[in-house]
Amino acid sequence: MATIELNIYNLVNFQSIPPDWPGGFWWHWLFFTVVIIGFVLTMVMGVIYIERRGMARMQSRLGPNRTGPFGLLQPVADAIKVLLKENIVPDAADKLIHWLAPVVAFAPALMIFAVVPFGNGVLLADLNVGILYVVAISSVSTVGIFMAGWGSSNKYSLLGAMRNVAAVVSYEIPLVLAIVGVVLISGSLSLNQMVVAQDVPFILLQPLGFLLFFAAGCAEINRSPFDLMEADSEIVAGFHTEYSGMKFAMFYLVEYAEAVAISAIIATLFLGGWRGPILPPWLWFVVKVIIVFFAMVWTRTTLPRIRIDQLMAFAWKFLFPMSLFNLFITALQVLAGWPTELVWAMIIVNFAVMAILVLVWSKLFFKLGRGRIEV
Amino acid sequence: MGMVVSFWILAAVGIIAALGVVLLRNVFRAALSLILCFLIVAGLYVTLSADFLAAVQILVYVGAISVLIILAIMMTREVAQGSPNSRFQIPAFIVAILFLEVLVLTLINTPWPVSSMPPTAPTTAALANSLFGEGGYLLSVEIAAVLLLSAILGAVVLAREK
Amino acid sequence: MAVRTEPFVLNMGPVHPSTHGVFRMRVTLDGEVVVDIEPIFGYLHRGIEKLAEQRTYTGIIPLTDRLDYISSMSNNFAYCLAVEKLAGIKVPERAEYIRVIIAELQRVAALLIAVGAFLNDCGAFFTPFLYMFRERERIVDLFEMVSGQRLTYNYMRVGGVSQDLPDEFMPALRKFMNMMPRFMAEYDRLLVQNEILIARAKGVGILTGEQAINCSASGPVLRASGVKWDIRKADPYSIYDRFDFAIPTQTTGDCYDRYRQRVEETRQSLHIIRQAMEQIPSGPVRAELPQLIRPPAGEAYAHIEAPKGELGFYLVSDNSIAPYRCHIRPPSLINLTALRDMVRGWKIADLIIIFGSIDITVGEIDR
Amino acid sequence: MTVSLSGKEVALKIEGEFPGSLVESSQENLVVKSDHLLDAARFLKETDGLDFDYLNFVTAVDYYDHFEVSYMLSSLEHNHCLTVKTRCYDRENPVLPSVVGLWQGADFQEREIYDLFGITFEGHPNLKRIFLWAGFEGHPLRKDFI
Repeated sequence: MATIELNIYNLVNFQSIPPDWPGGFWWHWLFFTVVIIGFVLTMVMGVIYIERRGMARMQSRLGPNRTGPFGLLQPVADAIKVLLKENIVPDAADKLIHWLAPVVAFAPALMIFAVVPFGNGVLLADLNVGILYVVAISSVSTVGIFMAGWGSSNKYSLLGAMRNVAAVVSYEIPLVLAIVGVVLISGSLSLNQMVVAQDVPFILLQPLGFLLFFAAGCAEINRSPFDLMEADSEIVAGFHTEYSGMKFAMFYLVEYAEAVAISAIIATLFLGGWRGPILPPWLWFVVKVIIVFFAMVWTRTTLPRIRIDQLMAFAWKFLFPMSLFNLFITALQVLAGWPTELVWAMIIVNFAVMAILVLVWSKLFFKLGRGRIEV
Repeated sequence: MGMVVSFWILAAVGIIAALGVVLLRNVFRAALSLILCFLIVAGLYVTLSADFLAAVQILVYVGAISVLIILAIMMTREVAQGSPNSRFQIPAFIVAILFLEVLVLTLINTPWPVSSMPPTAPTTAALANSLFGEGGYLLSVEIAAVLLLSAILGAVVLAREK
Repeated sequence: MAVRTEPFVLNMGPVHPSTHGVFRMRVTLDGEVVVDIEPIFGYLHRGIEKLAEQRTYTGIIPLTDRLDYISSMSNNFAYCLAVEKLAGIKVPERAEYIRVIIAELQRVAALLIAVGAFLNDCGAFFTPFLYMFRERERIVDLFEMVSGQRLTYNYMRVGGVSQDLPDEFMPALRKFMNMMPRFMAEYDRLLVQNEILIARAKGVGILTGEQAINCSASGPVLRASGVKWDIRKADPYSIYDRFDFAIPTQTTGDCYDRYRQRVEETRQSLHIIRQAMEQIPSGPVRAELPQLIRPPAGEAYAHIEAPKGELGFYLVSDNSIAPYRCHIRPPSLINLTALRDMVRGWKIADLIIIFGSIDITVGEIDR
Repeated sequence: MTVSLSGKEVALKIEGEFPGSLVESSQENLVVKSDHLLDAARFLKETDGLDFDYLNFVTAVDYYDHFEVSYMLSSLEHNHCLTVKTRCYDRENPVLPSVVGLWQGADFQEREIYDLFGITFEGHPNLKRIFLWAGFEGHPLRKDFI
């Protein structure tokens, strides 16, 4: 029996497994599955609380403060409320697809965490194609969004889903290209290896890559200012207009689980993941995730939303060329051996390059009609 | 044994999904089962310990190609009523039968060598070496890239209105 | 090779987050591009003009509150002016000043909401909206002091106002006036140079001056198109000829200009209030009038520059205690005339902000 | 201050251009015959010195035996205004020419009058009920509506 387990273990290429784990592989699997589900759900509740309270502070109001101390139980109350609500399915909806959509959307958001390290080697599966796996899996959740948009047979939902298609197809490219820079420096696709390689957080080595990844990531998961797939002032709520009750809760969960996932990926790729002094690794990780998420909340409260053609123009005329530049420069630096030897030179040069590129290119971008594609 | 079980499960679901693509009347559902089919193929790659290929399969086929298919479907009117019978039904049937015959004959007549070597543990590096390393296919990769670029440019030129 | 597409009809509203009430537009889309649009009204129709024919002249004032419920004071003001014109009533000096102060405060409050809602339509997640509401709240507090109400004030009366300003009003107003410049600077910092806002609103939904005049647009919509026309200057009512203020105008008439126009007008209103606060005399606040006003037979039209544009009341009297006919000229409805020309060829997201930049209140459209 | 032009003076000009088009004129307003309304309106809009380019409002009043429709016109250039009226004596099927071609601002207001008074405006591009639904019986602002 043990050989088979080892076989499967080899098949999916786990690099490291705690050697003294009692019962071996299956226990590891079970334990981390439970941990990940717990982690995601708790984090989602946490970030919802942070978003609501933080946003309230920025908008000079109080935010939820009645349920529990400091309103901490508000997410719980919301969850109970939404679960008890009636489940309404439109008459003309494609029932099966309408029902499946939240599930299809939710699974990938959870699966991403399988490769995110909470400590050195503390993760479900240290795939050596880790970051590729993340990108691949996160693109699956788009399918769930289409299913929701299509299955609801509502025109707003359809519009929202179509916007989502356009956005995801476009933003995948700068997203992946921004990751490639990190991969070049760390020399591995495994997330754990990437963290191990970060003696200096990659945000310093790859400032432009970080910006690109942050922007493209926000667009991938519909965070403001790129939230126009669910733009409430335009197309009501986009793909989840027709969802209610439990299924709506699922989409709500997906939205924040994806936000947490992207924050976790950013924290892992650019902020040194679980590494940090004094505090235990998992706490560092959580703190970094929350910091990144808070930046997203901040942009959400500050910026208006851009329009669909501007969204596309931003991806193709701004992020895409910038990410190519970033990749090229990083490749040169890696060839010269800077990441291992001249780290400080690389930091200075890369920050300078980022500043110049962003400034010059924004001027150029605005010459291109402020990103407007003439209709 | 675990591998065998997973292979059979994947194979069975894969065939059902493939049948769904062909037989489902609702084009949107057919597209969804095509996505399922792609995912199953990715799963089969995993059982063949081709992890990199599996990830790329999901990324490219599920993340991009099927998305475009679905977009095309969404633009189409009245899909939910099902596709009408095509007048090419009979010719298409004949062509499909011929194609199936060719496939079956090829499958039967090809000797399938089974490697006795254990699968390479991380395939990424091996793949990269055989593509870009000494005696690799660097030129072919570059030519493919240029071809794709020209295809993109051609598409842009075609789609651009005067 | 042109891509053949099919139009797609989308019903926006009556329940939609961005239609500012129960308003409906039947939008024909080509992809995301608006091909045609037909506004559909009447979801809030209460027949106020008909109701007014059965009420006494004083009894109509509460009805006017419910027209443009965002600027009830202005509605009161316009109506009272019309009755005063019809019956030839002279308003005491102090009441005129109180009316001007209150009307300008109301304008500030309404313009703040207009700007906030517009930015909300642009997709700023409630932050500007709540900022604007924070300031509006202070104005509403002031109104509560004078009238006891927070939305439908019912404060002005034919021949004056219902009661004198309470003692705590002036200090509170002074405090508010001292705070306002800081708030205005805050909005400017948050928004004026915002790249996304500029990219979204500049050049979008252009209404030329000629078009605006032809469509009888009024208020900030007209002035943002470069037409220098403000009823307070052109046809000064009440005591507006005593104050020194400018009519700001913009040049292009796009959404961004309409937004800037409203901000500039807020500044001018504050300027007027400051002058009125210094000049306000003491004295009675209401003319001596009989319980039931019975104007001589005839007709009168009085219009004011309400926050949304020219708000007019056309009253026909047959020498009874109720008007024979009471017509309301609603700026919101008439400003919408140009909407169709403004949005054609723009995207659905632009439709929302163009619509938002016109700034309507459905209560006034439907009446 | 917006100068309210004397109806009598303007009446002389219109009478000179289109004899017999006026019913009466007073200091405040002038009443045009309904079949000459469009001519008079175009004259008012396009004559130099009058230039009534802005239509403040259009409304109707029901006087039992006839409907009176008032147009208040302004000139932004000269800052003067004038109220023009016309009368419509047919109660069953009142018809008036539409001025939308001259002042687009009349669009919704004429629809409103059509809806609430039942006066048909000939030449209006989209004359449908505006506030009430298509099957509504009667016209609420008429005096004989309950």
